[in-house]
Amino acid sequence: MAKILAGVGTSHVPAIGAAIDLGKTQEPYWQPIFAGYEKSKQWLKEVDPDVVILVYNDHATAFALDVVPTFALGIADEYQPADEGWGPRPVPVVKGHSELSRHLGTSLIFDHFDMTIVNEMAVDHGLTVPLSLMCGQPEAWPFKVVPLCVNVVQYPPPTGARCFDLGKAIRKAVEAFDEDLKVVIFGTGGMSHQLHGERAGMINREWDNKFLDDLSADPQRLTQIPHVEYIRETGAEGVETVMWLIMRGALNEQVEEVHRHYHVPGSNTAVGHIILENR
Amino acid sequence: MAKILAGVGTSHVPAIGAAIDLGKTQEPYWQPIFAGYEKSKQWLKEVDPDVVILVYNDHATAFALDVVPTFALGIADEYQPADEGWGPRPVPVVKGHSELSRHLGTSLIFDHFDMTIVNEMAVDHGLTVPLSLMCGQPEAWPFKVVPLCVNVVQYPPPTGARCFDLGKAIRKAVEAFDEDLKVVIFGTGGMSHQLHGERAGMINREWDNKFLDDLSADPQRLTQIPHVEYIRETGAEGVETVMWLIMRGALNEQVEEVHRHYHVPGSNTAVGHIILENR
Amino acid sequence: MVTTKHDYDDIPGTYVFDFDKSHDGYHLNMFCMSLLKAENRKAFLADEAGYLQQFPMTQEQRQAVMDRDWLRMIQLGGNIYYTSKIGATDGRSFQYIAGKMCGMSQEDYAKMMLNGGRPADGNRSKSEWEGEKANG
Amino acid sequence: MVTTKHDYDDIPGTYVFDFDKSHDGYHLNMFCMSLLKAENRKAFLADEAGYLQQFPMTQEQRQAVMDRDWLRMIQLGGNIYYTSKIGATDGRSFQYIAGKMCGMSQEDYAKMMLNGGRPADGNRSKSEWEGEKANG
Ligand SMILES: [Fe+3]
Ligand SMILES: [Fe+3]
Repeated sequence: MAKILAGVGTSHVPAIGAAIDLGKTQEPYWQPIFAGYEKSKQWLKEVDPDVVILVYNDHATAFALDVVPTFALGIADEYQPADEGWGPRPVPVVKGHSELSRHLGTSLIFDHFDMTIVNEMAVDHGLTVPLSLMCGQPEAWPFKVVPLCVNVVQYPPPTGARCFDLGKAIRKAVEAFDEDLKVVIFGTGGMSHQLHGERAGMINREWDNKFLDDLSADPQRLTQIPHVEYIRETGAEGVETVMWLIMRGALNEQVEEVHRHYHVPGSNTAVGHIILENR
Repeated sequence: MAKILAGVGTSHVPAIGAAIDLGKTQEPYWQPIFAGYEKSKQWLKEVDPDVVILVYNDHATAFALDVVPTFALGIADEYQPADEGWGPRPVPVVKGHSELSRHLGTSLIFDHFDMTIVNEMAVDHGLTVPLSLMCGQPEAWPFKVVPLCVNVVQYPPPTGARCFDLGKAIRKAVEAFDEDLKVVIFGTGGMSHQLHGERAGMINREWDNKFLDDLSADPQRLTQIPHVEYIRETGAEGVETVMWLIMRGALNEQVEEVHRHYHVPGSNTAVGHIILENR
Repeated sequence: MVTTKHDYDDIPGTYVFDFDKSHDGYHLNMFCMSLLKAENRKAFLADEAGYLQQFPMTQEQRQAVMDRDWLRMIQLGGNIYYTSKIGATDGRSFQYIAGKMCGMSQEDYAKMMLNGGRPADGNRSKSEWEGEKANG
Repeated sequence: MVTTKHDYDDIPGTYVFDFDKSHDGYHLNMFCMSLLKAENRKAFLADEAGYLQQFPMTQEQRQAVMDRDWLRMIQLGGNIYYTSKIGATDGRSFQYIAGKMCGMSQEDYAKMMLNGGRPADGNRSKSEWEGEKANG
């Protein structure tokens, strides 16, 4: 039987990907960000998952405004790193676990989640930066990926409660999958960021850290945070942190926080990161 | 306040569109099909809706297999009739009610329906044939349209229960819209059809008519019909009749059947049609 | 490859287009989708084998297309809403294709439909078909 | 046009990209999307006004693009993930655009970020901004 062992929350700032690709990780600006992922890389090597379910959002790359799915689940055998305007990132192709994806898609639709099913899609920094942060620069990614792409660009994104429930349904589906697989789920995006308007650059360290605290202490509170609070307190684009609740919903009620990292700035945003193990 | 007055169920066979466009409606093969819509055209003129919410499916036209949304809601100002391979149907452009659509989209996402939002989309026979059947060949369609496109091509479609609940959420949203609008909702597609394989051409008149009976008599039973029963009893593509349950869910518990029409064959399928008024 | 059992496996002469079929037939169906454009239809008819090489389909799928083996296309992951675009390119009616898939001439198929279609009785499960043909 | 009130209307310096904004900014944003391709970036830079004519945007939107008025683009329905593609086409960093939108030089903006970013205190509601500038 497949089993979800742990959840990872992490920002997916594009500039972090550029810093890695250009070999700048030891520069003074970037070093403190990457230092916070050293333990995580080791941890992930030890857990050695077969599959990562990677919750992220696309940033005007694979999807434009013509068709905007709330939840898009990839069921392909592989996903090419996208050309976001200056050539694709020099990272390995992302191998899918199509059988698990198809099983998830069927199970979720019967559980009344109105999934958009994607047979072919390029993946942008939202998906590949978390892989780089957690795995470094390997020849090939050390696990297969099930991409779950969430709309957080065109308001309204799904509510926190809906995201949490989707996580629960994902867990149920994974546990019904008839193959021994070690699965880790990533929730990505956030934390504080306002990327536009006269309020650009807003950061709310206190709010972000309370959110990180309550991922283990009181996730139910987090599911009740309305979008307007994310926007007001952490910036308009900070609402994408809602994706972490899909990750959290897929874990046990009780989890252990085994690592946390928080740093400002990562370009225009706060960089937040957490690892939660089921116990 | 906007209000849903009635629901219409109808097949959307492409050959019916061709028969209209080629002026064949009085030919012996087609005449009995169109005769069943004479009363309907009159009825619709009398109801004179401002907006029709048109539930249909796309048939490998606007959507292919790369990205398959379960529920796609159009929020555009207009929708062009699609070129399905032999030029667009010679019918008027479909004018949207963008404000109502946007209101519906927001309300549905907050009500935990994971809508795909569509800003631009061509509409195929699934949407335009019901318009032709119900309105004939006017210079311009006499109402605005909110298109709701449902995946029934790639299994699994949404369940009947989910469709019914979506109908209820649509009704709630319509009734909260701050403008006096008369709204009618169409559920289209079906009834019996198996379009592929060695069992092509299967028709189940008895099952179809029981379904039509229970739209007013026992809609709850219909919401519990599993996909396998639609497929077994009415043909693999007959499962698209599930879309009628979105229409039914948007109506009162008690409805009056004011018209029914059933004819075999319409090309490869049964042609079913019903009009239900709220009371 | 995990082989899942489905509640619809027992239905005869029916190939439910689920995610497994969609996965296997993806490039075959996307080839069909390309035929929505007139210039592609022309290019396909002018050089079928060459045109099909653009799509990473299996050779078996390409052969089924060139043979116009409508049933085989479905068995190999084709979806009828897609494969019927090949029929349209050939100028064939949908009833022609439907007839071919169930081993009937277009005339016999059309007659069956005029007589009320293929009955559900006798066509609900594979056991009803064992040793006999589809009940038309 | 129905004007709806939103719970986020009171947040200062913030243009929530809701369906109304998305509707009004659709063609502006789809123009930006076209800049993902190198040949389109080249064509745009070679003849901005001509290139923009391909897209059914408002003249005001076209002018905001040609003026590189980053804040105005947002006010006219642009989304930052889209309009930043114009910045990338110009070879400008994201921080340059961000600074422009809040009336700061790139250097000052970068310094603000290094010092922990713009605080939430004083920037939560429009009433806090009345009569004064954004609290940076
Ligand atoms: Fe993001
Ligand atoms: Fe249909």
